[in-house]
Parts: sequence; C-alpha cells; structure tokens
Amino acid sequence: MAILEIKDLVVGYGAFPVLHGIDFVVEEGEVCVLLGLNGAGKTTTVTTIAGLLRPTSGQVLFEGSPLGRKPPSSRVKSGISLSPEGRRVFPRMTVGQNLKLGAWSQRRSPALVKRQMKLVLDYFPRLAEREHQIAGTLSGGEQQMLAVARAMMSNPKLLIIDEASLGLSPTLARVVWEATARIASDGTTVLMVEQNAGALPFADRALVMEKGTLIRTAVGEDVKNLDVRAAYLGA
Amino acid sequence: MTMMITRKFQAVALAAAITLTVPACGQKSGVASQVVVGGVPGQVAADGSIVPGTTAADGSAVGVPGATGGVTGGTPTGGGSTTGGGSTTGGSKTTPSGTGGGGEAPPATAPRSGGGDTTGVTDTTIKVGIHAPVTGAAAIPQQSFEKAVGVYFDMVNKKGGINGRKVEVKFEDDQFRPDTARARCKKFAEQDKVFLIIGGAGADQIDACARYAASASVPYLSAGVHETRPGQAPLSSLSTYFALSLTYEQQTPLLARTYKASYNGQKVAVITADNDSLDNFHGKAVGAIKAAAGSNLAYERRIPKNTTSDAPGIAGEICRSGAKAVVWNASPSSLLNVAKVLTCKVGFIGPGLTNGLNIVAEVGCDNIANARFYSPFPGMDVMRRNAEFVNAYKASNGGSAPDDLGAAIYGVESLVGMILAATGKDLSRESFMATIGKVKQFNNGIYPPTNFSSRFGGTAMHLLRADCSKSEFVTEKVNVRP
Amino acid sequence: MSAPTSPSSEAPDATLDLPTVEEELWSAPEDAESERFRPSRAGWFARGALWAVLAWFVLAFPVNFLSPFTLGVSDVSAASEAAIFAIVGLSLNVLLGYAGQISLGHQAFVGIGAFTSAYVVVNLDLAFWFAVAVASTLGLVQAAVLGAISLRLTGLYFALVTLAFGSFAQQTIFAIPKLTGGEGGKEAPRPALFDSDYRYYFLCLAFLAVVLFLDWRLTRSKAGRALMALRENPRVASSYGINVKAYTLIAFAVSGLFAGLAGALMAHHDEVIVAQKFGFNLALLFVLMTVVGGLRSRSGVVIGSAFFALLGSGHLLELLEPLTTNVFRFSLHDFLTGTIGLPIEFVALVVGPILLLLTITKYPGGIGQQIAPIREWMLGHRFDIHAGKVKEVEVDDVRA
Amino acid sequence: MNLPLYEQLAIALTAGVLRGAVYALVALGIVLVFRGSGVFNFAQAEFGTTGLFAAYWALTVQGWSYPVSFAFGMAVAIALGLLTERLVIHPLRDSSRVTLLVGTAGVALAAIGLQFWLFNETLVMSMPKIHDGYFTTPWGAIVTMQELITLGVLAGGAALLALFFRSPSGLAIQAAQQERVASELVGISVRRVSMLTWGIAAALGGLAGILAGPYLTFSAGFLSFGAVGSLLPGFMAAVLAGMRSMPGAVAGGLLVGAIEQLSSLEVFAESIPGAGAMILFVFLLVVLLVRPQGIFVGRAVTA
Repeated sequence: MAILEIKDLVVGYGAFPVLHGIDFVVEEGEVCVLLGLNGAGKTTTVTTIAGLLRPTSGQVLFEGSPLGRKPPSSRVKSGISLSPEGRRVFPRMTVGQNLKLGAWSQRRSPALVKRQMKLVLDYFPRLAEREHQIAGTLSGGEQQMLAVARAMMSNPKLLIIDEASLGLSPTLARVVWEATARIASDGTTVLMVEQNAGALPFADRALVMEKGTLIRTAVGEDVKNLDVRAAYLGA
Repeated sequence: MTMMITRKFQAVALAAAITLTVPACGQKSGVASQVVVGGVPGQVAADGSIVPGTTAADGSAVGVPGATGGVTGGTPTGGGSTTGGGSTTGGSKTTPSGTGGGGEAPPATAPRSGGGDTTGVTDTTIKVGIHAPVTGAAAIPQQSFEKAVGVYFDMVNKKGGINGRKVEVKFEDDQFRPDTARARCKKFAEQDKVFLIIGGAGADQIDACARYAASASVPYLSAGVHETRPGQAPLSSLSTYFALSLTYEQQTPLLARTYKASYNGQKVAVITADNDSLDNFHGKAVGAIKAAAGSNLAYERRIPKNTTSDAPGIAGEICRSGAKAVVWNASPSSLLNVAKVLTCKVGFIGPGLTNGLNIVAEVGCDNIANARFYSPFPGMDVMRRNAEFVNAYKASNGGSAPDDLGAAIYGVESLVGMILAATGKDLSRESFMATIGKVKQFNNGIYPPTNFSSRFGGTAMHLLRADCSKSEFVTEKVNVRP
Repeated sequence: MSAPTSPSSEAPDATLDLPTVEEELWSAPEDAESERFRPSRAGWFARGALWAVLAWFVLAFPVNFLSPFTLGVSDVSAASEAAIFAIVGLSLNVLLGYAGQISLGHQAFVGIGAFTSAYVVVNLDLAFWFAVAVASTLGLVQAAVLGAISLRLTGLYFALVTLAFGSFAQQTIFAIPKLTGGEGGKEAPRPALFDSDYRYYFLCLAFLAVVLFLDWRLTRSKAGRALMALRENPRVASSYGINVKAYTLIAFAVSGLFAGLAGALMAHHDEVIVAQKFGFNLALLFVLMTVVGGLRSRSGVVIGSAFFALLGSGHLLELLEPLTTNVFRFSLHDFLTGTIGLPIEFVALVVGPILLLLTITKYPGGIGQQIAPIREWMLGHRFDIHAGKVKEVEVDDVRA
Repeated sequence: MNLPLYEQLAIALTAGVLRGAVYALVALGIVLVFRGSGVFNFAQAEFGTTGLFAAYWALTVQGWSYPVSFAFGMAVAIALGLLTERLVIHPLRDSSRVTLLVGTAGVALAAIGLQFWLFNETLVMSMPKIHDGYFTTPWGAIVTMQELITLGVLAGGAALLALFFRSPSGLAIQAAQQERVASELVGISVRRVSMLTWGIAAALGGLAGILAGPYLTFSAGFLSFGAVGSLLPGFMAAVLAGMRSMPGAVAGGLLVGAIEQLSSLEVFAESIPGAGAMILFVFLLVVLLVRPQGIFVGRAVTA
C-alpha cells in the first residue's frame, strides 16, 4: 500500500508556480530518493508534504487520506517528520534538548521519549557521546545527524530528509545515508531529497525532477540502471 | 494651593467646553451657558442663605451690595436664623451705595459705564469665565466640577439676574498647567470677551492667569493663594487681581495658633512643596512655628511637588524626628502618599483652599485622621444645612446631592455675584473693581467676610477637621481671624 | 537606488528634473510613462483650483480672510501649534524614517529648546531671533552627542538611551527653577512684531516652510541618498564605501536642529512654558503622529502631526462639529463627552494608539500613502489610485 | 535630619532593594518576551498598571474580596498580553524589530489612554495593602509587609520560571525563538508558544502592578512612568542581564533599585533635583558603553 500519494500537485510562491502538477507514490517501508538540480522543486515538494507550504491545487494523501490544510504540528503527530534543508538545529541548546524537542508531539509520555531517544542515538553513536554539547558548536556532519535524529524522535512512519549530503564530505555523506538505510530497514519509510546521485544505491525508488515537473521514475532494479546524467540533462 | 491633586500625566489636550466657542455650533455643553429665561424680576440680594455660625461669628448683617432695596423676599433660607427678610438686607448699613428702593442708582462714586470698559456686558447679560483643572496632573473630578460651575448664577438668573442681567458662565479646563491656564484665559479675554475671570483652583494656574488678566485689564478673582513668586512681581501689584480669602502667608499665624492650641510642647515638622511660589510661605511658616514651638521645631523640609517614590523616605524622616504635628502645604496626593507609609501617628495642619478635600478624607482615612486644614468655605456638615445652596445645586443638577466642590464654586460665584450686584446697573470693569475697593465688607455667608484694603481681601478662614467616622472634613470653627 | 557616486549631485540644479528621493520611494511605477504624461488644459485647471483651495485653507482661512467662518485668537493659536507639531514630526521623521532610529525622548529635545530660547530672551535679554538660533544649535549639539554615543549601540538600545535621557531631562534638567521658572513656568515673550497670534501663525508657517525645504535638500543631498541606500540594502551600501556612521550622525544632528527650533517656537507660542508639558506621553505622541503620518513622506508627516495637534487641542472636533450636527444630525462632541464619557482632552490619547496600531499592521504608509494619489495628481502626474503603495512600515535600523 | 552617611546608605540600600523587587518582576517579563519573540516590549509595565486598575475596580467599585480582585486583575493583565500578541505581535512577526518596538509602545499608550478615560472621575486611587504591617530595621529603614510580600513573590516567581524553562514548554519557547521553521517541523505550534510567552510575561507584569499598587497612590501610567515608574529601570535590569538571563534580571532589578535610591543620600538630594533620573541615565550609558553584553549574564543558554 502506498503510504504517501501525491496527486497533480501545483504549488506556487505568490503568482509564480514552482510545481506544475506532479504525481507520485511512495510505498510503505521503502527508501525513495527525489533527485534533481537546484531549483527543480524538490524542497518545495517536501515542505508542502510537511505542511509548511499550501498547495495551489492537487492533493497529498497520507496512508490513503488527504492531508488538506492540516498544520505541520498535526502532520508530525500523524507520522510525517521532515529533517529540513540546512539542518536548522536549535543552536543554543544541547544535543539532548534538541532531541527532546524532536519528541514534542510525544511529550506527554516521558518514558516513551526516553526509549525513543535511546533508539535514535543507536543509529548515531557520535551524537550519544555529545549529548550535553551545545548544538551550535557541532560540526556540519554532526549537525546533519542531529537533524535526522531529531526528526526520528517523533517516531515517524514517514521520514523526509532534505539534502542530507549537502556540504558534507563523501565519507560523511555515506555515514548519514547508511544510518538512513538502517532506519528504513527497521520499518520507517524514508523519502530523501538529493542532488547527489551517490544516494541512489540506497534507494528502492528514484524520482527525477526538473523545472517543477517529474521527468523520470524508476523502481526496484530500474533504479540501478537509471542514467543519472541523462536524467539531469532531461534526455 | 494646598490641595492639589497630582497625577503625573500631562494631558495632550486642551479644553472641555470648546464647542461653545463656535458660533455655528448648536450644541452647548452642560456646564457652560446658564442663561435662563424667566424667574423673578428685579434685584436679587445675595442673602438668604447665611449659615448660622457665620453670621454669628461675624456679627454683622450681610453687606448687600448694590441697589437692592426692593429685594424679593422669596429666597428660601437655611438654618432658620439668617437674614430672611428683604428689609434686613436692604437696609444694612454696610451697603455701600446706600441706595434703598429703586435699585437703579449707581454707586455714587463709581465711574459711569460710558467711560469704562464694558467688555462682556450687555444690557441683558454678563459674561464670566471660570477656569479650573478637570483633567491633567491634579484634576478635580470633571463631573463634580461640571455640576458645580454655574449653580449660583443659574439660580440668580432664574430670579431675573443681577441688576437685570443674566450671567453667562463659560468654563475652561486648564489641565492643571499654567501654560494652558494662560492660554484659556487669553481665549476668555480675546475670543470670548468675558467681563471677568474666576480662578477655580490651582495656585500656579491662578498665578499664570492672574498675570495675564492684569496685562489684558480683565478683573480676576480667586481664593487666596501665595503672595509672591521669585523673579516675578508680587500678586499684590497686579492691577486687576483680587484674592477673596486669606493668602497662604496670611494664614501662617493661624497655623502657629492651631499648633499651640493642640500640640503645645510637642515636636512639630514643617513640610512644604518645593514650588518656588511657596518659598515665601515656607519661610514665614517656619518662622511662625519656631516662634510658637521654639526648639520643638524638629524638622523642616521642601518636598518634590509630586511626591511618589520619595514618600517612604520623607515619612521615615518625619517619624525619626519625633514630630507629633506636621504643618503641611503640598499636594493632597503627596499627603496621601506620605500618610500611607507613615509608621508613627502625627496630626496634619495645613493652610489653604482645599478643593476636593472630602475625596482626600475618603481615600486617606485613617492615615489623615483629625488632620486640620483651613478653608475658605465651610465643611459639608454646614453647607448641607444651607438650603439655598442645596436647592440651587439640586435644581441645576437633576436633584443630585451637592459635594464640597459644589460648595467651593458656589461660594466663589456668590461672592462675585455679590460684588457684581453691588456695582449696580452701570457695570464696567472700572466700576466693578472700584466697588471691590470701596465696599467695606462682602459677606455671602459661605466665604468669611472680605475687606479689601489690599488685593488680598480675606479676613478669616474656616477650620476643617478630617472626621474619619464620616469620611469627610467637618467644620471645627468658622471665621478664624489671624 | 543607485549609490551616490556622482559628485555633481550636490549641485542644486543638477538634480532638478529628477524625482526626489521621496517620490522615488513612494511612487515606483511612474518614471518613463508619467514623464510623457501631460495633463490637459482642464486637468491643469483642476489642479490649479485644488492648489488654490489648499493655499486658501493654509494661508487665508485661519486669519479670516476671504472666509465665511470667523476664527478667534485661540483657534489661530491652535493652528500655530499644528505648524510647530509638524516641525517636530519632520524632526522625528529624519531620525525614524531616514536613519531608522526610534527616539522615545524627543520631548526632551523639544523641551530643552523651549527653555533655552525662553532663557536667552528673558534672562540674557537677547533678541528672539538669536534665541531661536541658540535653541536650534543646542538641539543639534545634543542630538549629535547622543547620536555619537548611540552609534556604538544597536538600534533597540538607542531607544533605551533616549528613554533615559527623556526622563533625566524631565526630572533633573526641567526641575532647575533658574532654567524653567519652577512650577509656575517660564515666561517666553514674543517679539513685538509677532505679538499677535495671527502674525505668529505666519511666523510658524514660515519656519515650517524652511524646515520642509531643508528636509527636501537633505533627502536629495549625498547624505540623504546615502541614508536611502542604506535603508534599501545596508550591506551593499557599505560595500560601495558609504560611511554609515557619518551619515547617521548627520541625520541625528538635523533631527536635533529641527527639534530645538520647534521647541523655541513652542515656548514663544505658549508665552508661558512649563516643564509639565514635556512628559513621556508627549514623546509617545510624537512617535505616534509621525508613524501615522507616514514615515518618509513629508506631506504625510505634516498632515499627521497637524492632525494630532488639532485633535489634542479639541479644535479638530470643534471644526467638525457644525458639519456633523447639521449634515449627519449627530453631535460628535456630545457622543464623546456624553454617551461614552470620553473627555475631549483624551480623544487623541485613545484614538491615536488605535490609529498607530492600524497603521503599522494594515496601512504601513500611513496618511502619506493614503494621500499619495492626490499628491501625485496635484504635482501634474496621471491620477493613479495605486500611487505610493508601501508594503511595510520599514523602520529598520540602518546599521543592523 | 543629619544622619551619618553609613546610616543614610543603609536606609537607601534597603529601600532600593525593596523597590528593586518590582523592577525585577518587570525585568523578568522583558527578558522573557525578548527571548521568546526578540521584541523590546515597551508595554510590559502597562500590563501591570492595567492589572492594577482592574484589581482596584474589582475591589473598590465592585466590592469583590481581595483574592478575587487580585485574580481578576491578573486575568485582565494576562488578557491584555494575549491581545497584544494577537493584534500586534503576530501580524508584525516579519517586520523589523524597531517596528515591533513602535507597536508595543502603541499598546502602552492605548492602555494609558484607556486608564485615563475610564478613571478620569476618580481623583485619587489607592489600593489597600495585603497586610498593613511593617517593621523597622536596626539601621532605621522601614520595611513594610507589602514590600516583603513582593520580594517573596519575586523569589517564588523566579524559581518557578527557572523550573519552567527546563520543562518541555519552556524549551519550546526558546526553540521557537531560535529556529521558527524547525520548531514547526517538530510539531511546536509557534503561535501557541508565542501566546504562552506573552501570557506569562503579562502575568509577571500584573504581579508587579498589583503588588506595587498599594505602596502609594496611583494613576494612569503608574508602572511605566508614574509613582513606581518601572519601565526604564526594568529595561536597565534586563540590559544588565544581557537581555537573556533570568537570574540576571532579578539581580539586575535589585541593583538598579539600590543605585536609584542613592539619590536619597543627602549629598544628592540637597543639590540635584531629580537625582534618581540622572543617576539612572549615567548608569545606563556606562553599562551600555562599557559592558553592552550585560553584567549578570550567567549561563546564557538555557537557564
């Protein structure tokens, strides 16, 4: 069953449409990578899914029901969590506090929060060592891990990661992707936005966007055969 | 003025009854125009409502000024022992013009109106301006004031006016600011063209307006305030100014006497606001108290005009000085602020015109219990028995009961009305002011009798005491002379 | 906005047919199209007629010349006060609108100007004109000193410094009886020639005209353009080599100059000037009238300031009263003082903040924006209802 | 009265610290709002005056009991805070900070205008004390119970606030200010957090107003620039706290109160009118020029 379904989504800033009607699905349990160059409309797509932007027309269905005009907070509650572009950790708080806030939607059961924190830190052992460090003083890679970890704290069904590899060394990017793959294998559906085709090996599904439209979709074995260069060139 | 209620705010705005000034405007505010058609024709003697105590203390019949022979006898009288009959008043030998009967003859030596300044006077009307603070730093409650203004003239107009002229009262709010007071008085003089101006309250406003009025040759009357201001000519030198009650300086012997009578041998403090207009008073008060108390004068101090955050410090110093009595001349809110934080028991004694004193008693009791203040008008315990006042007040205000502001304004209006009546038919500013100087005594039974041998015509004050069981100031003694 | 690199921009005629900075800001879409637009003969006539009405209203109406109404000395005195408030508004506009600094102690600048002028005339026995010059200069110096200090702080802290300065002036400086005449106030006589309120009104108008001209010159000078550039984009502007601090300091100095001048005029307008007048509320009222007038719009600020001066003194309601009673059969005065129990004195205090909040949240251009279409039309442009649209009441700290 | 200098000093410092408790309450609100919304809230003191007027009205006009009137005053203060957030702060959330400052000043002026309008007829306003008692210190300063209660409320309030800031809601307030988008994404309703911030700040203001009201008589603008003018001292305390530290705001408030009261020393009181305002002005300049980052900054990060 498709956990996420996008139907003819049109989104614009003011009078300028950025997405010109895109359709795709993400199946439960898979890792889906949304590829495209700068300005292709990837971030617009995922921030709309998270509820930060309102679509001009079209629909986002989560677990079969339309999300409509639900605010981000209730989308988190129902299981969609976004690790935003540029990380956006809370800079003057500790790693631990950042994570606690990630579980804001679960805050009524401290025990649950504690368990989730342990679970999440298992994916990112480097963060576990730095639980009391101020987030603003972490390195770029660590901040990215923290952003993903924080998003995981709400125990989401669908984890969306926007540009995890941006500004990271290839090695560090790999560490993040691998952690993501483990998260997915533990049952959380993952939607990754990437400019970097290096993420493709981890994907069960790949979508390629250009100028606000979806130009190519590949599933399963086809992902490995996807000619990225051709995809980027729109061939 | 002793009793200045201070709020720290300076209102942005100006006058209350402004619409009056627009000729095209049909609406008049309630306070202002008191022209009433009808009433008893003929002259009105300003009699009939003499408070018993006053008359007795004074010992003289009311000096009915002007040509008042044919007094209409219908004026209700309060207390029963007043001069009710027309003949009593009319025949009084203190009547300056001494003209019985017709009432048409002008005072013998008064200038003919033909030669005088008759601004604000027509054959049928006299225009009078009153200014007082109803908004601003030390406002008197607006409704209280609006109810009070014009009560007396309203009554007189119903009876046919003064020498056949109805008195039209214009009221302006001076916002408790001297600059505004001056501007309002300028408006009275130059735009509204009133005959004379009455200062309702506020020493510095009265000072500012009086100085302007002198420059514009407009008669200006108010209760007595300070006599001098540093760097300025004394008020006594102003050619058109008249104080209708004792000045602060003139009251210093009274304060010393009150101290001696109630607190003799006990320590005493003198506290005066640091308004420079009170410099002279402070010096004289300290001198008088020192003469009476000697080394028992334990503490003297000038305090900020708006005593707020300084109040605890001042209160602490009063208590440490061991004073049992405090001679106080500063704003009532300062008094309340200091009294509120006093940790010792003291008795306050003060001079002055005490507009709105009862409100202070209401708010400040028990902290100011038995405080004694001098006042140009008696307490409401006396004024409530003054049937003419009570009836006039109720008639003008839809039956509501009078307060002490009503009494204060009524007192000053009736005194002015009395002088106007005494001046006679030939009313000009010159004849009006000449009458003040010539008539030996005006006694309206509310203010103590006047005697204008100088600009300061007061001869006595009433002594009021804060009675906390009644939450108001009651009359302890009338007509106390220095 | 281009950086002021051309040295010729200081020359008076070099910029003659360019739109002023203000116009550029307010009416972006005009330019080429309206340069070509020439009103028809009827259009010129209509514009001329409106100008004539405006001139009549400002110059003739207050002094009962060619007027069906009769205004008294007190009314024309209120008009003088409106002109003085307009100068204060323009002063604050330089600070708030051009330099992006909020002053919560502007009443102190005005007050110090007022008492200085009174002191020079009364105690030093010098001429009124000299006193005005001294008051203005002192205002300039004060503002420059405070400005120099504030340049080391961020914008919000400057608000605190002015607030503290205002309370210091009010409680300490204005409590010196030698300077302020104590509670009873300080006399401030007018020069013999302008003793009449009618003449004094024209004197105030003349000073207002001078201030308007100086303000106009400022916005077209190198400093003014630099400040505008700073507002548009501080980083770009400073990368062009604009000396941010120097120009901000100039704005402070000019603002102080205007405030001192307004203070002097206020003193001699009131003839007795008291310290009580210069409280914190006046400072807030100044901010309010300038923002509601419309920052960076000279005409808007003048109208806004005059509006609040007349509203405060009750004369505006008085002027409107015949209209409301005769046309709408409704007495605004009775409604306010009777029905809802709001004394005329407090109308400005209650209505003003509401207008302020509406302005900054809904109509950031203030009155200046509302009248922009008419003003542009009167200046010979095509009537455009959208002229002068502003999105936000930009009062950023230019140094932020 | 010629007391020796050390006695004068002891009296001044006692009075200053007691008064400083009010400043500290106001400063806490200012710091809270600044941390939560990045706004210099010039309406902070007026939240207090408005609460005081409401409590006074309830007590003297309506004749309600003291606790009910107190609660009513607090409710009105909080309502004003929430209203400010809804009508001014939220619509202006993307505006510059100076614009927001003008907005809060507008709220203050509106509150003052309302107070003048509705209470113009009341000549002198005076609120009874919770407890009328007092005692005298060995050095002669008078300490009233009301002042002690205020000091106690300050201590309690500050402690509660410190606890609150460690709670999830407290963290959320700070998160919303540090990263608005990320806060939304973890499910924090920034709007609700902002309301919470302003509500608590207004409550602190309300406490300051209703507790300080009985010290003296009061009138419109009481807590801004009236009898207990706390706006400027409150801001100065907040500056000393680097606009961030809650314990710093408390320490700053007490210090500013003490410094201001130095003006009651005879050397100043006799020679300089309004010495308090001058001392505060000079002190503010020195602090801003020498240590603009504050003095009582503490661990600035999360309290």
